[in-house]
Amino acid sequence: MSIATSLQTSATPLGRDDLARLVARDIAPGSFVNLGIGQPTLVSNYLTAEQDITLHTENGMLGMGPEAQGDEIDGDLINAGKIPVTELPGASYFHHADSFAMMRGGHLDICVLGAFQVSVTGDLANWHTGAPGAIPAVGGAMDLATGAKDVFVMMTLLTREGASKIVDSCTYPLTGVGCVTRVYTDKAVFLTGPEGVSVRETFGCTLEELQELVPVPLKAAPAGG
Amino acid sequence: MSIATSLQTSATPLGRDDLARLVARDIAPGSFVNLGIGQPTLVSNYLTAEQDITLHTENGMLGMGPEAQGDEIDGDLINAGKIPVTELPGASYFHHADSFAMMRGGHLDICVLGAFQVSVTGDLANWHTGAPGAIPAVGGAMDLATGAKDVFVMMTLLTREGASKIVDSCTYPLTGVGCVTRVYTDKAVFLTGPEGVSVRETFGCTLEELQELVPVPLKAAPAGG
Amino acid sequence: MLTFVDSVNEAVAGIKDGSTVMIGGFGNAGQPFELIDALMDCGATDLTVVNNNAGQGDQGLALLIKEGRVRKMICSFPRQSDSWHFDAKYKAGEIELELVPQGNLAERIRAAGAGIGGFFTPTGYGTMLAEGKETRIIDGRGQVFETPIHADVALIKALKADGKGNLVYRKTARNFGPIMAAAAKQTIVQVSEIVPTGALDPETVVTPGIYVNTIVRIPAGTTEKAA
Amino acid sequence: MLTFVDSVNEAVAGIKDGSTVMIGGFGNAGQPFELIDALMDCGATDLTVVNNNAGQGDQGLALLIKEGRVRKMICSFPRQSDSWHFDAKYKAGEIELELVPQGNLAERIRAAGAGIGGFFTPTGYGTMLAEGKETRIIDGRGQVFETPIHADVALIKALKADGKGNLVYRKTARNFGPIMAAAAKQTIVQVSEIVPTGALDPETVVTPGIYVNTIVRIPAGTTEKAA
Repeated sequence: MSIATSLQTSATPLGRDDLARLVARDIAPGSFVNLGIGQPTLVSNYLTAEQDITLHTENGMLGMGPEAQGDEIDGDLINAGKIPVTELPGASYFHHADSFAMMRGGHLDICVLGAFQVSVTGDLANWHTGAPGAIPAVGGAMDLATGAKDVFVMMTLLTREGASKIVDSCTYPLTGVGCVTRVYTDKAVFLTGPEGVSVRETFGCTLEELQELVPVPLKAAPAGG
Repeated sequence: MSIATSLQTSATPLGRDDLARLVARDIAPGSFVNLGIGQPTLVSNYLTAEQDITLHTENGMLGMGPEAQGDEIDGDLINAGKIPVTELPGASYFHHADSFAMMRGGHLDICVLGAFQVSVTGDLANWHTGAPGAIPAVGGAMDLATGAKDVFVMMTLLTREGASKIVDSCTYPLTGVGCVTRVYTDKAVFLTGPEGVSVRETFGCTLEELQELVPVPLKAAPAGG
Repeated sequence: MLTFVDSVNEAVAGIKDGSTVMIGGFGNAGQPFELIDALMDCGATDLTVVNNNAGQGDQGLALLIKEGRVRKMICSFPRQSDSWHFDAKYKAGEIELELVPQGNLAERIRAAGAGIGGFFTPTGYGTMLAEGKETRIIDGRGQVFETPIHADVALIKALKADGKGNLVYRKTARNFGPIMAAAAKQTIVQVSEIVPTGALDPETVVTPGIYVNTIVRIPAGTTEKAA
Repeated sequence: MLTFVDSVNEAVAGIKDGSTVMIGGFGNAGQPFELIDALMDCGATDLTVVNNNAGQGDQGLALLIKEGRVRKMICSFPRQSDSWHFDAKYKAGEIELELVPQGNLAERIRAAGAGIGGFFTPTGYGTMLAEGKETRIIDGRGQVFETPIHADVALIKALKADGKGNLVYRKTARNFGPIMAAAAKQTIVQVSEIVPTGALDPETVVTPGIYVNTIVRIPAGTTEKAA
């Protein structure tokens, strides 16, 4: 499998910020993007003005700017994570049904979400551990998962216990079926979908080394994937 | 049937304007009203400022004013009959789905429509003669018929051929089932609904004389109906 | 990707034969006359057209119908005093008609833009327009199942656009514009004015730029001919 | 009939035990804190509350829950770092939870206001939140049948109202306000400012007055305590 070596684009695993930079680089110019809450919001730090990306927040805004600082903080202007943000020129506000219609109607090019698990065919589990007694909370995750044209996941490849989050079939309760198209992890970028999983690049490991960590058969993605 | 005499409130049948005046008088203060197209729009001429009625037009406006005259005419400001109208203080504009959501969601107090036939239980036929070769056109009639809290009909009691338009069961294609609550005609005001038809008042005829024109059993409505 | 073009012909150049085309407007208000004329000129045929009406007089949509370019009309009110071209085609069996109550037309277009697979509504229940459709009783009311109306292209008219494609409309010319913009794969807008990004108050944007693909400016006044 | 009242207590006085109450807001933005406090004071109990969350900290909705006044929550995101009152009631089996994806929550509220009897959506298909619900495949996609959420009362916050009850909002504080106003039989609004009829541009009204029943003014600034 000599192709494996050529997949490696970094000598070390990627940190959260490097991963965010990579996702940002992969977003096509002019895209409309939702970055969910938590880790994926780091991506906004690496979007360039040239990319002209418009950010959507599901609580009713297009054209969201960076996190608000100091005097910019306005309790009426927050993102889906309830963090004060700013407004860019060309922004617009709309109510919750219009905002989710935008997501659910397939108008967003990309959403970026965290995950507990992603299956080889792109099933996503990111809302509920299913643990007895756990109080479930779903927010907008299911709408984003089924609504965006492309669903990117950002996560560490392994749990703290060392288990792969790329799985043959999710054991956690699903957020959406067959919805994830790409998974960005610290050790590799995976493409998922109806044809199963493939690896676009690896970070600090070869495909063979990656295969030892992941319990499903891996193959290199075709160039340009 | 001595009660019949007391029903008569006019010595002669009512003309279109008198009928419009009567409908206007019966609209409760503060109501939101849609007057459809054609004859019912005459009602707006008789609404008083004290009534504080807000008119809705289904092409996307609340707070419609009188027909535009002279310099007021603006091609971007028309009613459902495509006639230039004016805007009153406190008006608002919205798109077609929001406008019909307002109607269909039961928020309008009254709509006033014309009709070919109304059945004793309030079935309405006003959109299609069903004649072979006729090109059907429905517009917003079915939405108004099913959406408003009260549906009033304004029509002549008889066709040109002398047939009653109040019928046991509509022979023309229906617009809505059991939706009409009152029918204002030149000869009488009828109440319709699940309990059947009754007569609130007559114009230029007694209930007995009215009964001769209408092929369904009539009774006087309870006072206050 | 949003593009600003210099002519209506350029704006509609990508419309293919067999497309479903939504056309905004109610009466003359909000009708994109120039874009319809350009659709006429561009030659696309075998079209399904979604509009409240089915053309009036000898212009615009009526001409498209006269020339046999419209295979099917989806509308609420085809029959008007001056809908002679539609009437003739319809009576000759040369055009298909899907007659839709106006509120169902609006809600079905909205459903397409909002990703709704279908919905139940009381409108039309018990009438011939519900014949053959699924019905059910919900909370004691008869309701009819209606499906979304998607389109390949929407041709609409707005008052102003900014550099991000955000749109505002004018009075009752708003009508079908916002929902058609969201329901079509490709939304082409003629506006009276293009303003700098940032010039529209974000609170008052009616159609966010995400729903807009192509913008062409037709200065106000030049569009009055058809009114 | 629209009424302007002088106090939040007067505004909520008609709310009955057993009511379904929608409460606007997403995070603190758009939350009608004063109206929620008044609901607490008025004593109404056995409530079903519709809100995106299930209360935070020791105030507002969280207090209502703590005091056992909420029989059932319909929300998308009950669990938060400071949702301890809900958490305790839930674990004790003393509150019912209907967990709804946020987009379904919004669309179901919108459906209630729009007279839609129910709709199919891909959201939640194949997940435990669709268990027991009707599903069908539409255009190759699995979809779930969802029903409208109606309410007896909506408590919302807007920026300004005019004399006709027309409302405008501010930035992301708009969120659930407009759809809740349309979905409830009785809509009670706290605003920062009441302006004369005619002072709002008809193009920019977000909630037309037809959806509003009761208005109370809470001057801006006084509402900041909870932020």
